[in-house]
Amino acid sequence: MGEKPKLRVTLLTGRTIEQGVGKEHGKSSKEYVESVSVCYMDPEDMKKLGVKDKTNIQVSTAFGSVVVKAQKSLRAPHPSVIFIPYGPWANVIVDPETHGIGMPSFKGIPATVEPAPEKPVLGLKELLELQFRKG
Amino acid sequence: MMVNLYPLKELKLPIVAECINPDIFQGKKPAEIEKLEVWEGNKQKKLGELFKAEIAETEDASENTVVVIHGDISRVKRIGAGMKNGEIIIKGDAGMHLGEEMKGGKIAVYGNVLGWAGSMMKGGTIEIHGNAGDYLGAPYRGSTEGMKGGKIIVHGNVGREAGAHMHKGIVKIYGCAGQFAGFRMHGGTIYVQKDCEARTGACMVEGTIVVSGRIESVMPSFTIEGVKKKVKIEEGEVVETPFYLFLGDLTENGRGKLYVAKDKNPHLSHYEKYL
Amino acid sequence: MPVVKAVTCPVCGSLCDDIELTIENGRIVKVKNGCAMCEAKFLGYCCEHRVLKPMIRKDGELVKTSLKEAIRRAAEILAEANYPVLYGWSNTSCEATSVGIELAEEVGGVIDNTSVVCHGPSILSIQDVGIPSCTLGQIRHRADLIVYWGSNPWSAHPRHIERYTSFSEGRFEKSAWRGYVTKIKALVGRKKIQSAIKRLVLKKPSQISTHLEPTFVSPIMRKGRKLIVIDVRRTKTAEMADFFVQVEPNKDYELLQAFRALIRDQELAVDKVAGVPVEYLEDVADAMVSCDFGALFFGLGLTMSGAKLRNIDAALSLVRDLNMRTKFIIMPMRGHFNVTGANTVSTWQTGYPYAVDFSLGYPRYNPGETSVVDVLLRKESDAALIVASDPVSNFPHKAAEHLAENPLIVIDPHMNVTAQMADVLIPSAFVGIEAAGTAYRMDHVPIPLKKVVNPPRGILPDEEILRRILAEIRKIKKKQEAA
Amino acid sequence: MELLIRNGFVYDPVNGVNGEKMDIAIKNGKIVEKVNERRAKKIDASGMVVMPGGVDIHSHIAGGKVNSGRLLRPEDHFKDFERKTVTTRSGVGYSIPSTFTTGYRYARMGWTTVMDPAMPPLEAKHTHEELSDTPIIDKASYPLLGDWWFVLEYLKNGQIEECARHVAWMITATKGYAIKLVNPGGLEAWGFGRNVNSIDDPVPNFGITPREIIRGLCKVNKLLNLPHTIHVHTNNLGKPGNYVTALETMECVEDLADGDKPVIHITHCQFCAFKGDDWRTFESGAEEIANYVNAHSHVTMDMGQVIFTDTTTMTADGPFQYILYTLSGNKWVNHDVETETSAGIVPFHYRRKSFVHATQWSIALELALLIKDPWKILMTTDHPNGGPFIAYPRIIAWLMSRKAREATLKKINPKARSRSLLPSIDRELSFYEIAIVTRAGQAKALGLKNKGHLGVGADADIAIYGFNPEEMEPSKKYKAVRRAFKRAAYTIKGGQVVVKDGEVLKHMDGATMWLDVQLCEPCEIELNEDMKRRFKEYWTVGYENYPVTEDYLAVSHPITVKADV
Repeated sequence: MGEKPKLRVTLLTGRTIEQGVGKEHGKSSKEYVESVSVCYMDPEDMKKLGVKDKTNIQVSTAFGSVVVKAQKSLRAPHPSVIFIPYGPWANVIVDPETHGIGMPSFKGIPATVEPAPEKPVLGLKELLELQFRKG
Repeated sequence: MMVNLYPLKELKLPIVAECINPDIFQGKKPAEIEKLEVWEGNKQKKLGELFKAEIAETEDASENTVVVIHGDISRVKRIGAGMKNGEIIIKGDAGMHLGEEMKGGKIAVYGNVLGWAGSMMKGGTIEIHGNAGDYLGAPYRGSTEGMKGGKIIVHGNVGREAGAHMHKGIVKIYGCAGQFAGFRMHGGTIYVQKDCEARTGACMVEGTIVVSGRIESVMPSFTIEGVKKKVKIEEGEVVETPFYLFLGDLTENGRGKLYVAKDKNPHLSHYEKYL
Repeated sequence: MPVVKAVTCPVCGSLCDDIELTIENGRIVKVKNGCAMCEAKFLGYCCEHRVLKPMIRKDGELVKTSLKEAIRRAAEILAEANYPVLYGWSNTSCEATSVGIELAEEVGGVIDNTSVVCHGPSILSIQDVGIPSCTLGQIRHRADLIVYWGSNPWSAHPRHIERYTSFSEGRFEKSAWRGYVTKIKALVGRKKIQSAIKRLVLKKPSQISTHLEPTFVSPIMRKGRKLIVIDVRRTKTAEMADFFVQVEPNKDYELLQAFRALIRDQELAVDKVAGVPVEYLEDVADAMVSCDFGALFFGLGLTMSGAKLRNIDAALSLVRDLNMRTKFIIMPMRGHFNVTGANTVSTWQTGYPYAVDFSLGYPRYNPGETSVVDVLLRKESDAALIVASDPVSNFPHKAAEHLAENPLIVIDPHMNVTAQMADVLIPSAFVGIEAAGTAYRMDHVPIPLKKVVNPPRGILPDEEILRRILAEIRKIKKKQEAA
Repeated sequence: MELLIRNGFVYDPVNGVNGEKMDIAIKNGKIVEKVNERRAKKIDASGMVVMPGGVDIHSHIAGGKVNSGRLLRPEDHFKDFERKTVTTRSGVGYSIPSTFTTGYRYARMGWTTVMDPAMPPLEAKHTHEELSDTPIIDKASYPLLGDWWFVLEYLKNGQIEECARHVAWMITATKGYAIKLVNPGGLEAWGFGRNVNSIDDPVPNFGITPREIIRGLCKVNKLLNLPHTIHVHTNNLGKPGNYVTALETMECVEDLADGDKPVIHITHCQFCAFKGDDWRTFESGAEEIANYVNAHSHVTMDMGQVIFTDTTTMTADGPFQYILYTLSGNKWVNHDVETETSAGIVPFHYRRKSFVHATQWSIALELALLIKDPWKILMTTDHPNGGPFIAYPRIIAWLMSRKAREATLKKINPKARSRSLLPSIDRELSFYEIAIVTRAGQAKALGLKNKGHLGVGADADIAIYGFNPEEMEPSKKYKAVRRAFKRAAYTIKGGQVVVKDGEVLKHMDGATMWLDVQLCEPCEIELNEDMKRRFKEYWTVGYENYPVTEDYLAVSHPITVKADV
């Protein structure tokens, strides 16, 4: 396990038009789920890690860890910067600290990425059940 | 006199209790103290519903009223707000707005405190033996009325914007400071013994910040002025080690002084070429 | 088939009010003039994820119930609470928010809207610095320099550029569309143009180029509009720009302060700021100083990272300082269609734009203390009402956890993630489609929202549901007082 | 509901009643000849002053600008709050109170009608939403029209009647009450960061001068038969030497006067009565202004009194607010509105010890006391620009008592004191004159037929103050005057007792008054077609979504006006 490649990156979360459109279809819709359980990466970074487009990766921060699908970024180059759309998957790993202003840190969080071919991307229901007692 | 306060239960809701103030307690009997009004969540309560008050007459007949609170009161806000005399000792963690607009007297906390401790302070001393939250000594939202006097000592770390808008007084931090220590400072002194996150002294106009540890970065809108052999923090406290002296913030035409220990900050050595 | 014109789109803060909807058998079948998100909303709002019956949690499961019962239960939860939070409000009408504030006052709760996790930091810095701004038409007519900083209108506000900025046609400034097309043509040829046009989600290109022939000749020499994009990634908006500045993540503050120093003609003692060579910054600063009318739009790229609110402090100060040299304005790119309205109503009724705490019987405000995420992180609340929002899928896990532990009332048209955690779920009508009301555009212009179709049977607008809950709470309180 | 107010000392200048002890009868919200004495609810007003409810011709209480001021300044109101009670909503106060608090605080002082003087037409809905949330008082708002592109273009082309039709449309579409001009021409210039410097300085890009705009809209106002005159915030406001501009502004419409009927209202005149070349040579121009006004009958004005306090300045005069920002270094909001107007906000602290501020304080009082006819000079603070409206009782005391003025004079900047004209003025206003400057004159200038008096048929808006003029001399007991006006013994609105002993008894909606300007019908249709065609070019909001519909008004009170075009 020790040899598994790991990349130190900066995590951004944010809006995408796919997420925006998916949201209007409803939060349980396939469109929405697929649009927010992904991680956009610089192709060079993917090469370094040895992950292919649409394969599973694990993203971890000081606040949690989540499995999402890697996706080649069309906005490269942005080495060592990864992007996950707003949503329940991103929330597992964002920094809740508000620094006394009410706003958690949704962007610019130190994170690590590693390939996770053996781990599944959880569906919405599973993800919520894992996190909350209700649902 | 000495007043001991013991929380009667684990406090979960936010509590506003500006009545916990030596000036108000002075000369009152426990039953009178317990009748003072506080808010627990959205319900008005008597202090006695949350705390048991006991008075221990002290030997020395000085007029000083000392309030000792035993236990975690991190949910209790505005303790000692506006106090002028006396002393508060908190044996546990304390809530937000501790000593807000304090004018005199002393507060000591043997634990951590949340945000806005010493906010808008004008006089007196606050000593925190644990960590302090964000906006230590800073003004209320939208206001530029920062610390106008007094002294805050923190033995642990502090959050963001410590000493923002400070005009006078001193803040000593023996741990690390978060971003924007001394933001828009107009006077007074901030001393950070350990490390500082970025943007220390941003938009400062006057005043002094001394960083003895590592500083993440110096703002591009500061210029280097020289290297000093030692820096005086206050009467009787001098740090004897070489410091870079930066002036800023240029964006505000400021002449604030930012001293950064040379040995701890080799990443700033490139500034020396400008000397 | 009836066509409804001048419909306001209830999606983003641009609040385009030129949408045409074709209605057939009480359903919207065609959307004209809208962007992809607008179409998705008007055509897809009535999908299978719609909640059609009020629900209550019994033995851990959500089960259907009557509206009356759901309202009674919701009122009980709020009336009993010692520190309830009432959150959401950005995707509903001002009228609903107004009732929400009355409700919060009645139950002594904390009322907060979604700006707390988007442009709340912007508001905090406006309270420190102020803000030189204007309405969007002013930019259309006059701006010859547009800057988008940490904001990607292509994704979040698709028609912003076309309606209000670079590609809009004004009295003193003409659209830069032609220049953009020429540039693309030179770069990549015809095929890419088509896709570029598609990407912009605009009207047909022919319509654009002939759109609005100028009826008056500008006495000002047209210098042509310039577009600058500053971001951590080369976004789609960045591809359209005349200048693109790629800033290192979390370093926007340094860059902004560097610009502030540069426009004061001060020398920087560094070669690079935030990864950008100073010479390049000097060029951009020059463009800012020498324009006739500049406009800086900023997004969550600034509010959420690094210096957070102080990024905005610096941006506001930069633009304020630029007014010593020329005309310059700045505007936050507000996300949800009525987040500005939620702030506006809250401000006129309570004095404060969000994070208002009524627990002491009067409005108190201190984000960081009275803001919903902090209240949840400190586990202070003991009940929650969520209206037209989905905090469980937007808040950090730790905050969402306490929300799910609270007795939770959700008013929403959809079975969103928060709704799945609800103890009381009351379905509502879509404001701007099935219910009328007022919304405020990102530049504070109030625009009416239309009711174009009927909601499903038995479904009420947020405003009405909230009124009923409020009435029920007052009844409960009267009973308690009598007892 | 019948109500009988007995035995008060009644001051009703419109009807010539000067402190006579008499009864006032009320039925169904109106003042009537008499009521059934047995059935009517009785209020014993013996030993008290009875006046019509206060009227405020110029007070920024609602709309985008006011609300930006609230948002800008949490530090202004966090210590001045009002708790929720069984009858009233909670809120915050100080210089820019929240809407509920605004209504209550006016009512507590016995004011019942307030005019918001600056409504950007594009954001008129916002103004009306706030007015509807301002309880108890009746209100109205003036759309800002002096820099509207339509006005500039039509006046440039000499098309007065076309201009009038469009102004009529706009007033009705925005549910407005009067034509407001702010730094005419200067606000359009501010769109590119410039200004105009005199009434003959051409407006960039439009080839028209402020003089032409002022004269043009004055003519339009007459063509439309509007109840109020044009309401003018002059060019060069807030700049030393600007009393000349104020004089020129009044002179430029002298020839348009109809007999004794005023044709122009110069608002917050203190701010445009500055003499001197710069801030060092700054001095009062009140005497020159007063001399002019005393010799002419076509002008009314209001004071714009400065109060020594921390307040929030806000006007549509964008360039002026920018200057105020550069002078003070305080935070600054600017908000330009496409094709129409602008706005600016700067917090400001007026200090007794400042030469300029103390002189400003003196100027407003000099104006009020040197202008002989109280019907021409009305009491305002230009809330919140000179200070919050809750300072009215202090101003009343200064006007009524030389002693009160001296007490303040003692505390102000010595240079300002030595130059002040106040020590040379003995005049002390009577309750009768106070009733004119605070209600009767205000209502008359506004053309509000049912307000500001207690004659039969008037709205039963009445204030009763606990001060006995038989027992006390207001000039000596000015502190008692202040107390009496601070908390009315009773405020009656529309025949209902809403305040007793300074406490609000009732949360009720007041009406929003607006002008339904009726043109010849064919013109109206043509106008609409024309407007539609040009709407897209000028604004970013569609024609259909622009007008304020009546449902934005909690209580709509249209006033029909028949125009001559």
